[in-house]
Amino acid sequence: MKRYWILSLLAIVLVTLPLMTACGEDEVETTTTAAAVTTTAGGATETTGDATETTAPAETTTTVGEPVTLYVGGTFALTGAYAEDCAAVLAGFQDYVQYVNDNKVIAPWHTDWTIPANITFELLWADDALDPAKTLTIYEDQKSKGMMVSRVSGSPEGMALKDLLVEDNIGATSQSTSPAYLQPVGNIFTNAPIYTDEMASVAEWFLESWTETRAPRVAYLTADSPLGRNIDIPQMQEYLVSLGYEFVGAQFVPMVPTAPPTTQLAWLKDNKVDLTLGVMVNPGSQPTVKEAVRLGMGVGQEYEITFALGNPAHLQIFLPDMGATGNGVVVAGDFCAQDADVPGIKFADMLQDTYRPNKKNTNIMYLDGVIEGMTQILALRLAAMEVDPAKLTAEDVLKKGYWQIKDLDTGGISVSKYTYGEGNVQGVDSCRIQQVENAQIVEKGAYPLRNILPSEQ
Amino acid sequence: MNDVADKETVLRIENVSLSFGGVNALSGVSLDVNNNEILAIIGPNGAGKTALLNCISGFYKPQRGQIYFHETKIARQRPDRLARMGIARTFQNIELYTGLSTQDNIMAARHVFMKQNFVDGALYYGRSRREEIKHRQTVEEIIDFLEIQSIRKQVVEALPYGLRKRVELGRALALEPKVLLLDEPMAGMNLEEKEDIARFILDVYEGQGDTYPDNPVLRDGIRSIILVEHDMGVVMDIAERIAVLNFGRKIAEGTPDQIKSDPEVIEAYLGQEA
Amino acid sequence: MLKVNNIEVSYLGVIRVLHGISLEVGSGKIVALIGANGGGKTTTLKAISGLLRTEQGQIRGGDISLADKRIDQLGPESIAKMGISQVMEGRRVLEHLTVEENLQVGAYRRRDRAGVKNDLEMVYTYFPKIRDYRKRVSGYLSGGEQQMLVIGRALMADPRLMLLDEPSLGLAPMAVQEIYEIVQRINQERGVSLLIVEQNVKAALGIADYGYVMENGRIVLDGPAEKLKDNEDVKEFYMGVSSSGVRKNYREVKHYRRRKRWLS
Amino acid sequence: MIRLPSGTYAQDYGQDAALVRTKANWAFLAIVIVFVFTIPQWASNSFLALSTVIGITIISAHGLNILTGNCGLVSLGHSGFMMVGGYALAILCAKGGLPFWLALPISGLMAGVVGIIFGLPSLRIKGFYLIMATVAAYFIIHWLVLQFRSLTGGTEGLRVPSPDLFGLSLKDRAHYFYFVMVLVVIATIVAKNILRTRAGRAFVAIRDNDLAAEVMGVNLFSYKLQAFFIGNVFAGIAGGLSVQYYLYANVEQFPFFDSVWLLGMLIVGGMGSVSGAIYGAIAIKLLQQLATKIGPPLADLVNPQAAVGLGLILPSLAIILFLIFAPRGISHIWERLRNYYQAWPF
Amino acid sequence: MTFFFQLFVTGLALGMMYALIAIGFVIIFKCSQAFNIAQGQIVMLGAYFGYTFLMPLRLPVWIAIIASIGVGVVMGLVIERLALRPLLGQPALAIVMMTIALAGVMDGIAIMGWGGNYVTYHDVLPELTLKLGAVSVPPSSLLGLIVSVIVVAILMFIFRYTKIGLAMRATAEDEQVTRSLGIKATMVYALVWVIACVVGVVGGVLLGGVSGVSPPLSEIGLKALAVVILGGLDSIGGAILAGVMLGILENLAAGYLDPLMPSGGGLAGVFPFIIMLAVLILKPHGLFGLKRIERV
Repeated sequence: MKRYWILSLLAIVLVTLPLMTACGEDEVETTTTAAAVTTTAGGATETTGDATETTAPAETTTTVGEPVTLYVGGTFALTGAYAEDCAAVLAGFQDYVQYVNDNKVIAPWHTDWTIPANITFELLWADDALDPAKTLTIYEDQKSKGMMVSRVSGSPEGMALKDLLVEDNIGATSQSTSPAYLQPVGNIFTNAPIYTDEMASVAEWFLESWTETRAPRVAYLTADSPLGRNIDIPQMQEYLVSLGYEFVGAQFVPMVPTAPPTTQLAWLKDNKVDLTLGVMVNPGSQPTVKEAVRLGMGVGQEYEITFALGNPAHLQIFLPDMGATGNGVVVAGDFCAQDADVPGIKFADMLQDTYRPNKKNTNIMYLDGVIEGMTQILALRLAAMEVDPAKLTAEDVLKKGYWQIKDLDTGGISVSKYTYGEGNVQGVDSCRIQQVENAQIVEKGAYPLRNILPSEQ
Repeated sequence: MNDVADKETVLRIENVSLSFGGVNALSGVSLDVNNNEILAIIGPNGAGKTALLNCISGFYKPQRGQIYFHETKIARQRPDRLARMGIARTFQNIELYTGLSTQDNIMAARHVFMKQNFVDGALYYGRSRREEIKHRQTVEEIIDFLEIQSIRKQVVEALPYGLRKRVELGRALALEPKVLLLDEPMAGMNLEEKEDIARFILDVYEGQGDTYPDNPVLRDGIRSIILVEHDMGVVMDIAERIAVLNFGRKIAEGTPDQIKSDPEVIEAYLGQEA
Repeated sequence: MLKVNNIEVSYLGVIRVLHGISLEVGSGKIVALIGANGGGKTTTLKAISGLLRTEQGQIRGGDISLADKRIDQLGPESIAKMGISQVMEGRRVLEHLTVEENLQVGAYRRRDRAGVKNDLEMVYTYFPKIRDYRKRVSGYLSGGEQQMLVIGRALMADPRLMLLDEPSLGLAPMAVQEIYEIVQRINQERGVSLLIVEQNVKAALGIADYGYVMENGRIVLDGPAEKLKDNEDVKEFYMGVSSSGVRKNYREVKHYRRRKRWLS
Repeated sequence: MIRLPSGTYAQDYGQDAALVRTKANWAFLAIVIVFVFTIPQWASNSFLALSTVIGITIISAHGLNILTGNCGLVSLGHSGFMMVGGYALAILCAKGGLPFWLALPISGLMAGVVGIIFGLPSLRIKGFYLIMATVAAYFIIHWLVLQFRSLTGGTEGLRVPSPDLFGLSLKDRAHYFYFVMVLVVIATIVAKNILRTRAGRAFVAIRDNDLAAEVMGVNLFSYKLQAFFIGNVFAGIAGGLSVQYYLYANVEQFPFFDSVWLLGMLIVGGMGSVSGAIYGAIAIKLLQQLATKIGPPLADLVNPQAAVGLGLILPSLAIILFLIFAPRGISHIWERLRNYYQAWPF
Repeated sequence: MTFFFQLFVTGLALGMMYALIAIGFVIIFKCSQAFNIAQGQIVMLGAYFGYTFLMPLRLPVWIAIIASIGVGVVMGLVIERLALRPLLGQPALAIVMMTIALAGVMDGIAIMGWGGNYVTYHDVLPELTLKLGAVSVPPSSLLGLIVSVIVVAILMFIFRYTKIGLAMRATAEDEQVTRSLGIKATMVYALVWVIACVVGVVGGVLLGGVSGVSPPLSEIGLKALAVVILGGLDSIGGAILAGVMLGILENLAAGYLDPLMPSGGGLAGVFPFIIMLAVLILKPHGLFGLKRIERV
């Protein structure tokens, strides 16, 4: 009997503990939000845990209104193939929010875009584990805490939230560029060109240096995942053909390969393909590219072929591991090289030096965290200038914030300046092409987005 | 006790042969099982007794030969179909529904008589409830007959061997069979338990008449029983007829007295003592 | 040699199956343990061989000793090492191993290669039938042959004491006779002590020196085999012979049964 | 076996077979139902969302319990069959324009039919072989969904219109919750009653001893397929409900590991017990929720992904502990406790 | 034709990898009737350890391999002692569930310990290149092939010709009997898990070298399970044959059928399962499995 008592106790604890955390959150908001990584203004307003009407003495004399805490953040997928990327995004978010709280300005190059001293930002985040069900719970949770902007981590999660976001009038940022966000247009604001447009840019760039008289042969070599399969649509094929390409077919590589994709590469060779287009062939793309080189395939190899990838197969991830093996690989995207000489990169380096001096995050997606944070805070700032910050609603932030964002400069991180508006959730208008040459990232230029998959207006 | 009147053939086994992996388990066995008799099948281990039972109950599909139940060909039929035709059996190594109680084990056998369809059952309204109660009545009578009332709600897994054998017999009875196949019902029992089982077998065979007026099988008895058993005492006492198998062949068939004195049987099976 | 002293055994900490069993097996003797089913005979054997532990059983009192060394606290492996070999009920051959491999498993603990080789020959001499099948997968042997194989396997461990659990179970009368003859020979020629648990009282007492009768977890009667064979109660309840000396007919068993119980 | 408090006697076989016997039972049931159906009144939105998800999971777990707990056919493909139901509903509603109330049962039936197809090998194969056949079923379904892009939207997934029940909009989260809970109650009653039907007895017979079942006249083939059908109808309805809840169908909504958690729920709750399926679903879902809750502080200590690791480890550990210490699950513990209390003060 | 041979050779190498992982399952199943679903996770953790030894710690390759074997031994002992031994004598389903739960725990550990990140160690393992005409054999696969052959040879020897091998086979048949004959069953079980974990970890180190490591790497375990089922649960030879067969067929399917599929294929991922299901319907015990000797 004793054993059963212990067991039942165990069972009761197992059941009640989460139950308590689950239903008690409205009442014990201070503690739970405090648990969520608080990035409050240095020293001054430690009591930010309280939701809206904190009566803690505002220390700064320049305060115009009551101190207000505004929440940014959203969900992050810290598991699966994107775990590392999302962790970097999170780091970027954390550092950027802290910077804004410390400096009350959007960015060093946007010093005129200041933040009222009474506003502090706090980051809310949770891991959705790439699970739409979880995303939904987290979303409700964050909404109940008063979050007026959000972010989504991936396409299925975004799709699960899309209608809710419209219904709740909440605008969300996302680095994920699902075409589905564009038709019908919702409230998910993306900051990267969608993959089809990136591939179109690559195709245009490739034609510029095509000297032979025959039509170049193009094929997809892409990840066997929702992300990778995004480009496999009729409009893309039509566009390639219209440019003068001969379309050969598609090859899909498992996201986690258990063997080098020799089969797929052999197929390309067999079909005399000149250019491949794809998204994130595999994480970092190394197994594929390395095997290609071994098979004598690539730029300047015995079998001449160009591998092109779309963001987020950033060359930066790929380069340290591959070095010269990766020579000739092309990536289309919007972010500059991590060592580029632009204000945005310097800003990011400064953030890292200031806020995580000993554990610098080297993933390029750190930049995305900074940019997404910047977009969210700018939206909040714009809205807060129109409406009393204490009475701000999500709808205000959407209509008076997001929709009014014009020419947000990312300090050169992104090739274009972001402009959003009603019915325009795609912030960028051009796409950057980079190529590996001598183990270095070389910029090849920017190409306007072709909107292969036009958004419904 | 024995109506000598009608000795109609119930089960006719014709020239049945069965082999697995090159080993002949049965070769050309023919045997008639009649109404109003207890037929015993004996023989050394591995002689094919269980294999024959398995052919009759549909577990093994004999390569050659045919088995007729009345006039129906039943060799190579599915076991469950045979069960519904009226052939029930018990196993050498008790095969009960280990996780269920005695009552549920026997109730499970009433399965074939239940008429309710799925929707009825899912809602459990009037008809299926009445039906359930009717079957419970039958099950209770069997429990009563086998004197296992005290273990009605006990899970069979934990029951002693002898009682489990009895539950298995009860379950076979609940099927209301016309032919009952018993595979070594007394193996591993002591004298007293053997006596009990022997009594139950005889009672089942004879029928209990008015003691259980509503239960056809207990009332009228099962008039054809096939018994595979090693205990010669039991076999000689309660069987009307005995068939002897050796190396998959039938080497003798006859009354207990004939078998007892058959030299081939003595040499192959009984040895000097019997 | 083996002394079981007043042991109590329970399963799962609750169900008591043995209530103070004491018995003794002399060196080179054959002892039969007979009694009703579920009476605890097999449990007694398992308590001796240590296999009880693998079935959540527990010795709660008393002790067991082999040649004055206590063994009731040891695991089955160590007990086997001390020279007790159990032949479990139900002919448990290692089905997919060949006959010879089965026998070699029996000799697993032994280090003397020559001895093992000799004993292999010896087993084949006792059981000439299985010699012909030495390379055959044992699962395909007949029941009698399997029983011979498991006895042979136990013999390969070169035991001082063998525990046989129902060697006649489910075997044809001929096979029973054959096995009992060989068991007796093994006892006489190799001096192995034997403790035999049997339902087949006639066969067991036929070769035993001494016998114990067990009921409901208690020893209710014991004595030299010759004497037990003549005991009226044993005759009536275990051998089916009525007091007049004639075997009872199963057909004559009445619906109400006269039950005599020792101790109850 | 339900043990009753002393003093409760069955007067006839009908009473003996009744599900709810005592006043205390009724009272307890009433409390639970009142508690559940007032959740939208007092609970936070996120708790409401969690409760809805738990409700959907319970329906699915009932299905797996019929298949695995009652019929003994272990399935690791259950989330695949949920996927079938989910996509069936999405296609019927989005492409076929069928009303929700009609599409939901059809999606259940679709999943059931697909279940039958993948159940076909079950007559000849058992145990591990069958487990792997169901794993194969999951991956094949997953692959097919991605292949038939024109129908399923491929990796993009499929958007579903807002649910509408005879003109009553279920878009409101609270309304949808009520709807799900009503279905949970129905599913529970059906699951409980199935056990007493002809089919239910056949299932249990097959689970405990398929050999004997066959000799007792149970048509193994037919009943195994029936088990696959019924179990997967539950899965299909759960899948449909979850798609309708997110207004979106995507393969990533039905990950392979969900099948594992569903089996885990049966272990933790008590294999073969209807109430066990409920306890198990609640326990595992709450544990996962707990992992998400304590993730952020842990993130600072370990790494940002810690919550995910914990989300895997906590429920797995619960399953391991239950397997070792209480293999019959919460429902058994609960029963023991109740008996203990009923026998008090003895 | 070159295309065909290229597919064939790549498939062969992949198949050997499957076989290597499958052997881990077979060993455990053969001796303790436990169906270890976590074998893929053992491989994945092995790859992570391989990474840790080779990259951050910069150990020489051979020391890293030995260290990995050490990890495998410890892993095997811990799993057997803490998770499997308490379940001795429980029904098969309980053991399956245990290994499934172990898979969850191990996935969790990989995420907690390494952040679930995708990590690589490309140029560390020795490169062996082999070219057969126009067909080239992937170097990492060649290494896998060699290691697989060695491991299989060692295991075959142990099983056939050693006493401990006999003990393992005997325990596989009937634990109680072997215990009563003086064989320590718990020792056999521990040994079996150790062997399986070592095989898994070594396989993981090799595999990680090919493709990098991230938690989903464990999914290869499910494919290897299909191999095991196909080969018959308890046949090492069957696992190898089935592994090679599936590897080749999977590759050929991806090469020739994928382009015909409505949505680009991706057949490689499911093909082993499709074949497995088809074979199961025709031959319920796999292609090479022992048919259990059944006596009703």
